[in-house]
Amino acid sequence: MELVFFYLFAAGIVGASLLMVTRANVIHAALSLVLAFLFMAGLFVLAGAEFLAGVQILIYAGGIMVLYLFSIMLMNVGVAVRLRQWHRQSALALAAALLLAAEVWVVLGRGGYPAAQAWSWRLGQTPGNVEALGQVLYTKFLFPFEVASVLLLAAMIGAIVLAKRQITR
Amino acid sequence: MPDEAQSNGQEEGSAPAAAQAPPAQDLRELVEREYAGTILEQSAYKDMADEATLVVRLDALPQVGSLLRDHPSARFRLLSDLTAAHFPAEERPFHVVYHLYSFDHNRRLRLKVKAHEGEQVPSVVSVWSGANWMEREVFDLFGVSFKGHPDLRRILLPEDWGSHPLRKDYPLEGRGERVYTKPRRKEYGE
Amino acid sequence: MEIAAEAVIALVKIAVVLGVVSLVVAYLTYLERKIIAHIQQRLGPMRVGWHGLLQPIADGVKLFLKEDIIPDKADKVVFVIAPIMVLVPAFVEYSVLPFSSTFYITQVNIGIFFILAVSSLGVFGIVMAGWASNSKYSLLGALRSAAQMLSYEIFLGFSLIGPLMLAGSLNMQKIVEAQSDVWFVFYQPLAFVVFFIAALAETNRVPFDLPEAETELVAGFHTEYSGMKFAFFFLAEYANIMVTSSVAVTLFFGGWKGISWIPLPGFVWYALKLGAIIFVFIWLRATLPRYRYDQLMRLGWKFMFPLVMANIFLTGLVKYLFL
Amino acid sequence: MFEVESSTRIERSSVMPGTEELIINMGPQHPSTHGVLRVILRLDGETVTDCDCDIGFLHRGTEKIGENITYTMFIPYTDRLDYIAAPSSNLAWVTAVEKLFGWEIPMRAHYIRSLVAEFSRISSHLLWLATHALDIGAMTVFLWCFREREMVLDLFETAFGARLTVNAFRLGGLFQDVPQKFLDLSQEFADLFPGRIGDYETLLTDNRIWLQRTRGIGVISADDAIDLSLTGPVLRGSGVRWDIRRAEPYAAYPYLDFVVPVGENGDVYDRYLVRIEEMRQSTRIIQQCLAQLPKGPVSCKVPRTIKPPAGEVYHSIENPKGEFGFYLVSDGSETPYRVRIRPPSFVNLGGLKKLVLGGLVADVVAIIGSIDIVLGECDR
Amino acid sequence: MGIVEGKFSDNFVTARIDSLVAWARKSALWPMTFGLACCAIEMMASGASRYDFDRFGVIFRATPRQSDVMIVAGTVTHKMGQALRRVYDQMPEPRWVIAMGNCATCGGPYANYAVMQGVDEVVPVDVYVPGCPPRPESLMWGVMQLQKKIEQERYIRRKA
Repeated sequence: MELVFFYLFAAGIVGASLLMVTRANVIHAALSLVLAFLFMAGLFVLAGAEFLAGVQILIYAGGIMVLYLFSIMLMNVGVAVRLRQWHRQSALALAAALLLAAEVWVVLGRGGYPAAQAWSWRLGQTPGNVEALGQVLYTKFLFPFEVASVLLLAAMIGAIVLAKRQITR
Repeated sequence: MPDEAQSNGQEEGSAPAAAQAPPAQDLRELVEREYAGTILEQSAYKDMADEATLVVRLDALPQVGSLLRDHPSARFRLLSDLTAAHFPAEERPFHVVYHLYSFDHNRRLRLKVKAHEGEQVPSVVSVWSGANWMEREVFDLFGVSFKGHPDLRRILLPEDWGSHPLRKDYPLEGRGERVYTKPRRKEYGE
Repeated sequence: MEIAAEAVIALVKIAVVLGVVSLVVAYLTYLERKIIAHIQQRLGPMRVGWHGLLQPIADGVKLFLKEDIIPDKADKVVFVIAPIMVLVPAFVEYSVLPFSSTFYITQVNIGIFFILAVSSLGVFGIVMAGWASNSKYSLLGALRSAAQMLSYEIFLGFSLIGPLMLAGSLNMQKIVEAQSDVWFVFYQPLAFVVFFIAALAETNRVPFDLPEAETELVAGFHTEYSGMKFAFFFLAEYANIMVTSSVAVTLFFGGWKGISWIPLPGFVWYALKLGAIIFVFIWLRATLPRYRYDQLMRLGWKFMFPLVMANIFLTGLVKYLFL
Repeated sequence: MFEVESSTRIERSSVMPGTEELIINMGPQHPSTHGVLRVILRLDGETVTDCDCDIGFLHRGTEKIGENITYTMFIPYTDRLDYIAAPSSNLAWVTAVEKLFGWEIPMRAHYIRSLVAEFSRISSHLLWLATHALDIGAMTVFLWCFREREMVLDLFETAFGARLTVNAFRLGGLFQDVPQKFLDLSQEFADLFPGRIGDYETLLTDNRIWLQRTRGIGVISADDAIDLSLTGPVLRGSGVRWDIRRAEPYAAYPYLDFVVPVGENGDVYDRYLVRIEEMRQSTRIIQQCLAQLPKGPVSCKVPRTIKPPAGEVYHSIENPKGEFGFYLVSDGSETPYRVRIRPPSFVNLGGLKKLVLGGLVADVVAIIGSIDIVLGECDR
Repeated sequence: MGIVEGKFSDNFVTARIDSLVAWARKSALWPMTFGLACCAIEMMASGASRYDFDRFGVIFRATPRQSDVMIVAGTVTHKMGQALRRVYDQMPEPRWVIAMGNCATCGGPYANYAVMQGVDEVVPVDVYVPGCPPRPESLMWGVMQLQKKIEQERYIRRKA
């Protein structure tokens, strides 16, 4: 049963991603990406990480992608459709893709990141993994968590400063 | 209970004109002192104070306007109305009429200029901004054009109308006679 | 076999909930028209059925049979998907709401979080509708609503953190259980006020109904929609009101728990509380003027955001010191 | 909503929103433009950078018609100019023609004219308040105002037999005396109405949202307002205490006691306050008219064929919207030679651009509402 | 929905279905407000407390896409005519038009260069409501008249 769903979601992700890179219309591409995110959230649920699934939808699909759409809509999409889609970089792209695939293969083949492995048993065990996630996040991974917060704060201040300068100009 | 005799509420007016002199004599003198020879005629319907009329030489209109607006004994700051009338029989058929009002002295004054067919009347938008739309309307309905108007376009009728309906030679029922016409829906795309 | 039986039961539950919710949502429109009419010294629908009771059905049948126009310049695919994108999340959210101690579709550990996540998808439909219509009015309406919903989602989420800290769980049923003695609205009045204001904004209700400000933008993002697709938007709006009211009932008013010495089934209590909150929604619509866009944003970021942050801080402090 | 191809100064640009500017077109059939007005706005974000009005969708050639029919026949057409306050338009026309003739009108007619004109002011302001509040999203005020407005329309119906286009006055006075029932009902209304104004004010005057939506919005200084020829409540909202009923009194106004309210800041809120206060003052005037109403005839002697002397007059009255005047040129025949209608809405709308520039697009609707235009008299 | 339209013969079932459709349509008439002049004020009065159009299920919609009937209330000038036709074209089928008042019916008192002599020059009209302006009662009569007309329409039955 779970396997069926897994392949369903996996196929969905692949299909939606393909749609995303092939659509000429940016809006369609963005919407395909949302679809891919939703399938990914499904995978998270299958893996027993409901909270991550929720975060995936809330932050990526519901938050970030809406902002993407927002800014895309403010531009003239009609122009983008008419633009040439290929920039004679296919060879480069192919090389990059191969490199990435190789990396994934190596990492997965070796059995994942050690740190993730060490904690994954705890995530899988308790039914309410929200609590476990909180524990992990605020004990073991406190430092990376704080660093990420500071990074976001810096980004936010930067955005405000940029926007402010435009207004006073 | 007020007296019936003074019922007609129109006979106010504070023009300190002498009994015999036409009501706007003081204003005429004021303008003549500054710009001699610009006032061509002077009249008032039944000598009513608020019907005082001065006919101004066409080219002097903006100067006379500014003077009447700013001079302390005139202060006609409000351009109450601006319109025109068409007298095809006259040599200068288009009378452009300006109704001014002074808050300070609570009095009205009518200025008039007379224009030939096709002659440009100087715009008073620079004197009273409110003249903008009113001049456009006169342009639209009479075809009198204004020199120095910032934005002279038709205002009431569609841009492609082509004629000026308030001229006397324009028929009342030019385009929409009340005779039975077959429904013309086709024209509108059905 | 067991799986099949479970699946059948689940499907039946879903069907019941969907059916009841659709009907209730349809009659919510009737209720709104009636209540507003009486506030305005009118009668409201009277001729269609007894006291206009058949009005929503007539509206629905009519809209269903209406010609479905897709504007020439519209992006056809997106135009068709948009109303579905609005309606589906609104209905999916009912799957985790506990209507009584035993009746619910499913219990998810992240119940309330699930609702927040799914409701954030609704904004897609609106943005898509506005963009696909290829009309300036729709686009402006959609952009406004997107910005509004995105910002108020934040306050909505943060205002829920207070009660969640008290309950110690994201599971809806457990949250209800945690309110056996005292409703959270008494512990968390500030959070409730912020939640209610944010809910009004989330569901685009007066005084925050900018996205469909009739007099300013004709009808906002759904200007170009007709027939059934328009009905979808219409239903989604009311379904969303139901959901947010349900969340309010569950998180602040003790869910299906009633006063112990009045013997009423849980779902009756639930319906009563829900009705009261929805009435306030409608009442406000008849009373308040509309905020302007920038004022709305200012209210959110300068007033509600600090308030809700202070609330979280206080709750944490109290919980740490005394509990 | 839809666009009508017609040349307008703001060129349609192919630039889409966000890059810089957006051109939006409200109307000609747009729920908040109060009739058939088309407003084209150029926006930078939500800020208005240019504004152009396209009017004339209701241009019915009334002035041309006036030149082709007799003085009496034109009265019903004046009803349809400012159809929200029809008796005011009637009054402007009959007083202008009477000025041309120099007739003496009986006192009772004067009083009834003032009375009815004040009712028309109330009905106009009520409609204004209703639509203005609706524009800002307050729906209940709309229906409350219509409730009282129906009472005023009932009064018109009692006296003149029509609700809206009442054709109230005749040259030389009135067609016939008003029935006693009209006076009784008027008294009833005048006693009841101040309380109702209080009701509207409870909903709006101190309402935070209302204040935020109206205060400091659409500000115009007194000098600018005069320069733009604005009149009526818009001018008074900017602090110019000028009311034609006071400055150049007509009808029974010389004998009536009332206050001309003025605002201070010239914003939408002040114009709202001015109109609310004007409704109160109108009620006062109605009370006085009813108390002082003299006995006697309601019409002077009017010849069978009405032929005025040749000449020209301009006469204006204080319409609910501003200075409403007629400029008449007579050539001595039965029909006027030239009829010019001085429309307050047309002129006040000309000042719209000044009011909305630099403001937000959501305020445009509130500002148009606060000018209180009626397209029938704007386009004529 | 067009597949079943006008495909069936007259019998009991199809007649019932048609009457259900007609009932729904006449019970939920949403007018597009096309207020142009004096009549618009009376149209507004019809929607307000005393006359309360909502009783009939009539609620005014601002956009043509969501409305069923266009109430042309007021004088239609030549300048307005095009816009009016465009709005009509935007309305989805089935759609109806009520010409409210003398001006919309035949030009009314305005027989001159600017005014269209009746809105039927641009759109087909179903009900003419006389009056200058018509009282709200008259408009209500017009709406009821239109309801009667809708009752007689055929939907899945072949057109007579």
